[in-house]
Amino acid sequence: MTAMLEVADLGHTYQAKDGAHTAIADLSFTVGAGELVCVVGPSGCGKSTLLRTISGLIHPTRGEVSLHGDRVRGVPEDLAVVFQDYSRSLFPWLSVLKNVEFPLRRTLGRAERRARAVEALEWVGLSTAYRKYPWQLSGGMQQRVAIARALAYRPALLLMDEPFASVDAQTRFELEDLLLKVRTEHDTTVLVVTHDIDESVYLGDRVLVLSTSPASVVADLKVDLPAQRDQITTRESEAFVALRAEVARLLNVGKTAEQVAARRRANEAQAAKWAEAERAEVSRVEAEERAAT
Amino acid sequence: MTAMLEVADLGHTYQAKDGAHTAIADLSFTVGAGELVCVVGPSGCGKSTLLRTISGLIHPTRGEVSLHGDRVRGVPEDLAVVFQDYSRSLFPWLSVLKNVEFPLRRTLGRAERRARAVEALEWVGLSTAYRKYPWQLSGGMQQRVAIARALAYRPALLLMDEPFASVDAQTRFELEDLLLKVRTEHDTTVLVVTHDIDESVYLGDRVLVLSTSPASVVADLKVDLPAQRDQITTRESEAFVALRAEVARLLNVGKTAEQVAARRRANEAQAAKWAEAERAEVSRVEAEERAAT
Amino acid sequence: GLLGGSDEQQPAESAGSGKVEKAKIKLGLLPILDVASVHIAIKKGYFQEEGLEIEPIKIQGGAAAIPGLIKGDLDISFGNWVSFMLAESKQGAKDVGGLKLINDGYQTKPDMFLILAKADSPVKSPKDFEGKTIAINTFQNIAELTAKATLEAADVDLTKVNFKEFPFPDMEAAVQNGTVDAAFMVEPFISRAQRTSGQITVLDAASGPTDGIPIGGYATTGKFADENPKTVAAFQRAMAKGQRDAADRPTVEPLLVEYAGVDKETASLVHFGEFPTSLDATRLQRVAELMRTYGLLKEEFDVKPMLVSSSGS
Amino acid sequence: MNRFIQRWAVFAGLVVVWELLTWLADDTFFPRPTEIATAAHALWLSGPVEDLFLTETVFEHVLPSIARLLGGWAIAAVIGVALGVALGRSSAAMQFAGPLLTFMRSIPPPTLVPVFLLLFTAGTQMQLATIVFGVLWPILLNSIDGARSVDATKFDTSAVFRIPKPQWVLGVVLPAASPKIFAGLRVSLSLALVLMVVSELVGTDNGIGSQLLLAQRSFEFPDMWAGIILLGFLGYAFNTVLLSFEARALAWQPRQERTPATVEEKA
Amino acid sequence: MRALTRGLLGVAGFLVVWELFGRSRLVPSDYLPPPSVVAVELMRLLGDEAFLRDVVATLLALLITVVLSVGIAVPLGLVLGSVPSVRHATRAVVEFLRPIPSVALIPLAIVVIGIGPEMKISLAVYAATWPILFNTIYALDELDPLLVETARAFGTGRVRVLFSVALPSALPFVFTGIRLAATTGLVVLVSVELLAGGSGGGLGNFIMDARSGSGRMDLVLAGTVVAGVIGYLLNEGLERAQRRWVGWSTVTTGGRS
Ligand SMILES: Nc1ncnc2c1ncn2[C@@H]1O[C@H](COP(=O)(O)OP(=O)(O)OP(=O)(O)O)[C@@H](O)[C@H]1O
Ligand SMILES: Nc1ncnc2c1ncn2[C@@H]1O[C@H](COP(=O)(O)OP(=O)(O)OP(=O)(O)O)[C@@H](O)[C@H]1O
Ligand SMILES: [Mg+2]
Ligand SMILES: [Mg+2]
Repeated sequence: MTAMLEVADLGHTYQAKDGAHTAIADLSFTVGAGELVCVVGPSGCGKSTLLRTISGLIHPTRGEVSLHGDRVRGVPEDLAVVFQDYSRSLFPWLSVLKNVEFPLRRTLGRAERRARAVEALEWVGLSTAYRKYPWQLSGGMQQRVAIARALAYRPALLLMDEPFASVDAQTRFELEDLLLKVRTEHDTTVLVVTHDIDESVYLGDRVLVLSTSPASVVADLKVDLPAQRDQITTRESEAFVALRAEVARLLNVGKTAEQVAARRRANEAQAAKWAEAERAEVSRVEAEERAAT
Repeated sequence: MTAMLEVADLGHTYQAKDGAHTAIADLSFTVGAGELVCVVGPSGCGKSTLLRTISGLIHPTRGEVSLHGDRVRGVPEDLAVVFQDYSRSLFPWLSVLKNVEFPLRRTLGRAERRARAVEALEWVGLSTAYRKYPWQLSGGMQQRVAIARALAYRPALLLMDEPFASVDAQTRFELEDLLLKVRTEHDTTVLVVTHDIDESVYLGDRVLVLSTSPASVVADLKVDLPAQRDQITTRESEAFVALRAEVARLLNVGKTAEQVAARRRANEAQAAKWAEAERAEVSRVEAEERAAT
Repeated sequence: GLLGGSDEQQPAESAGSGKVEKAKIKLGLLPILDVASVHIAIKKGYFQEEGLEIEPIKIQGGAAAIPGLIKGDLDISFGNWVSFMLAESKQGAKDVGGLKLINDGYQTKPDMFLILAKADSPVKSPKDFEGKTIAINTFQNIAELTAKATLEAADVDLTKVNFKEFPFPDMEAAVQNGTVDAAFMVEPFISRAQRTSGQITVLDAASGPTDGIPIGGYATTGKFADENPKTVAAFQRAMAKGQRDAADRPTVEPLLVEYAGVDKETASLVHFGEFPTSLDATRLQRVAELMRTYGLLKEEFDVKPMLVSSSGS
Repeated sequence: MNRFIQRWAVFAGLVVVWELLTWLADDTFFPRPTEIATAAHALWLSGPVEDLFLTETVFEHVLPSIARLLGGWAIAAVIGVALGVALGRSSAAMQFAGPLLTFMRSIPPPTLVPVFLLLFTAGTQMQLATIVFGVLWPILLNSIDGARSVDATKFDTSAVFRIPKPQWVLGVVLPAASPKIFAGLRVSLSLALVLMVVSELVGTDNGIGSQLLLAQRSFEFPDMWAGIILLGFLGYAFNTVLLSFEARALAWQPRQERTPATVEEKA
Repeated sequence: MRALTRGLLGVAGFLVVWELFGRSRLVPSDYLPPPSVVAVELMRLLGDEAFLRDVVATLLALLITVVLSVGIAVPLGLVLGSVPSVRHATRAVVEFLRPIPSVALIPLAIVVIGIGPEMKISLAVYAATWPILFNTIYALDELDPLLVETARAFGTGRVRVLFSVALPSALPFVFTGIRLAATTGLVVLVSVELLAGGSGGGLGNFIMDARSGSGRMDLVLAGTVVAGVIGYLLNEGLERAQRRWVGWSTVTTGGRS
């Protein structure tokens, strides 16, 4: 596979009145064409910032991002993004269907646009909500509209920021499989930010583990699972279980032994308290019952 | 335990220009004082609507909600909500600290307010972001601010709508434990909407499984796990595994056998395609390598 | 059209169209008594006899008259002498050959410019004005000039008198509710103030030094006068007849009701001024002198070059 | 510094063009900027040293006008924001008062002079009334709009935490509406200058506006233009002050880094 | 319907106060005739052709004013609101121009434009442009950056972002500006008609005649009421258009309390 996306020595510092904040320290990695890479990392470490720099929405303060060997300056062609804050990224004045059609207006005729949008909405299970407005949808439905919009656009590079955070487990599985299907069919390169370790292993060709803020690459794991995956068999496979344990371990790398120990102590103290509370509760209830009879 | 919250024959229909939409069909359940109940259900089934009716923000079109035996008409006293749309529920003109302090101004003096807010922010791991504004935070950090605000308020009834959707796995565990700790210490009654089946079992005294839209109660499972829970041992226990399988099964109840079969067929077709694609890719790469050497 | 703008249409060929350069005259008029003569002349066909067709254009206040003339939207306009002379002294119309005065229009008679006070006002005589406030329609115009001249003649210290600007229609109320102590009014406001509020006269500002002072008349631009000498002459001839007829009260009174919207009762009470039939430089020079005295003109001003006297009548 | 040059370069350029045009046209109604500057200097800045070179006219006409204008604007701001927030948050109040307010909004202040004469004493009181009546509307309408457009989730959040009314209004509605309120305040501040002139049409003997009109009637066009320039200058100055307040009050708004213009290919 | 009755109640309340005030001995009824008197006069005027011509003249001028000022201010606002450098460069000029009182410029306007309806329309457009312009600029400032980022990420060009993201999102507030501009325009039109006259005719002219000729306050107030009604109807029409086109804005925002 050829390198489609190359991130080299990337760093970004947000300027604020009360001092700068470095969100990304030093990131380097490449993504091959057609690859699906999952990015995991602690909350606030700089994942969304990374996606923003790749999509050219902010200019990194250090290093560079290249697509097909060209340095990214503005927003590259053929890119789609599912933003973490999906509800704010939908246009409130457009119906669901129009929202999905929106990015297609530039390139496609009316009929084709409509067909694509309808198809994408069907994929995400929203065939009945075409005419509704975003504010008439539940959180999960809004998120699926955002996903449908990105898929209908058929981008060469698809960036997704926690795309399945607000949908239920069942739907999530379906959407994961959908994503896998779509990217194979259209040979899309995909970068998915996720918090779900299982998901990162299930979806990814590779998993990129980031450190706590400011983000740097802790590990770049190759997922050695067969390309055709299945929610049940894949997740039960030994390789899968081993990988997910590895990712979980890597995510804790930043933590010191002390922190882990402290947590364990706190848990034990907690447990003692709960036990006591439980005992108290039991005797209270017993007393009540005795009083009642 | 006495019934703190009682939902009886609840139904809600949203009126829209192009026809009404029934979000909740017929819900009845009770929550005892100090109980922690998790609500799971498919995306768009009406969970957020349920929380809205309980918090008195919308008047259900049918049935009623009672707190301590009194019918809920307006917003009840001593209630806190973590909204699903956390980023919109933060006040952009207030710093993080002020956001957390905001609901406390009514009841507490300046010093105590500050102490409470600082404590709550520490709980959620945001001790360094006091002075920042919400838009300077990552998605997960914003969500934690919303959680901190609700916890600092020390409500008698706490409603949470997918409160941990945007934080990483590790933080999520910590927040789950935090929630358990806080509710024990302050004897808070908690209702958590979640999409994570594991989480619902881990957190809940009971798990309420809702059907697809319009929502009705499919099952009301008692979680028979010891009150003191631990991320590792609890999740590994047999009872836990059995319960989560049960919840997963119940969530699929709505689906017909046909739907499930269809999915399986699609998966198989997909697998065949992928295999082919993989083969093609392999031979392409081999060809390339041959050409290179 | 519906917007109310002037419809540009060629004037109908009228009897004497061979004689005048421009048959259709856009004439700026104020909705006040001073222009009664024009309405008489139109009504009686004096303009038509001269081959002129008058398109009256209603302007409010003097503000529009001179700019209207300069822009050419008005061919001839009524206006007060003070404004015309001020504009000329400041060379306001130099691009269009200056302003030319072609017809006298209106001139004071006793009881026309009155300073009125409330019936029960402590102001009884001109001397009482010291330390008091008088409403006046516009500063630095004929009203202020005549008021000052007559007050001075009555031995009043002008530095102790305040003037405030009020439009004529609001003066009665302003006097009545004590906002000002007295007001300089003209007809028909005088008659109405006397009739409805019983306000009383303290001073006649058109007496003594200002008796028979010219108020206003008709002007055009030098350019128009040069290009249309016959038209101007024809206009002057028609106006002369109108002015003459305007002296006849029964002719004028019903017209007031018609074009100025004055009610019949007030119309029967108003005091008319003089409608002079000839343009006289000496008389107009009095206005210039007054302006000079009270600082409106910085240097000597000779009105004679402004006049286009009627050639053959 | 760069911005400063950027801002004033265009301005200076226009003044130069104006000078050239008026020099070519040589029209009494449109004097050259240099003549205007001379007139302005004579009118206002040729006073004695102990008064900072300000002339009598400044104390007699300019300062009282400014006081009235700021007073009127401040009154309108208080009424407009208070009423606007109330009407914006209460649909019943809006239904009762809406048509009446629209009706009043459409009434030209000059036609109300007789009515004002009955209600207020002429002079300062009436002028204030005229200014308030004229500049109230942009503030009121924008405040209504701002108060109405508080995001639904923020409304729900406040309701859930049972935020008391005063805190809700001051702590949520006002901040949320403040960008729109500021838009109204800025429109109405320069409108206040216009209405200051209008208010000096009737019942006055002093003020920038009455001086301006007097100059106009006496064909002292350089003086009149000097008056207009003074209004422009005052407008600019007040606006700058208001903007600095605004910058502080709206400091919480996400920084410009991500607004439409900057999200652009620099290529 | 309920909104309508409430609105009528509000107006009725105002009329009652006015009637009582007018009938009280506090003021001479000549100065402030009560609404009952004005209403009678108004009914008579509605049958008067000359009056109706005046009303139509003002109404047409107003419509032209609104269309022109929207046409000028919205594009200008989009440019100024989205290109900070242009905004900086023009700020001094704009802030200098805004406080110029159109009513005081009537003579200059006549010299340049003439005495016809064009003059009053120009002055009205000048005054009506500012509220739309400023509301457009401020609405763009408030635009959610994420919406723009979304559109940009999908390769939407700058111009299209302006027209299909920034403009729709700003539209509700722009509409408020237009409503404001409509009444401002009306006020300036009537004022200019009143102060300058000219060949335009119009409601202001009618009011001035009623005032100066016979001091008929009842006619003046009847004319004023008509101005108010014109303003109300125009506002109502605009509000209806607003509800229709940007109805989404009222539902994404918080309920009433
Ligand atoms: N506009 C901004 N100005 C200043 N700091 C910012 C801004 N946006 C983000 N940050 C900071 O940059 C860091 C990284 O933010 P980012 O949104 O990239 O995190 P993230 O990895 O996406 O986290 P999460 O998983 O919680 O969404 C955070 O500490 C945040 O506070
Ligand atoms: N304001 C509204 N107007 C009309 N319909 C609405 C409105 N809000 C929600 N709905 C509809 O009601 C149903 C339930 O919505 P709700 O937000 O309660 O779902 P949810 O269970 O919270 O889903 P999710 O898990 O995706 O957040 C959805 O089908 C949605 O389309
Ligand atoms: Mg993020
Ligand atoms: Mg929801």
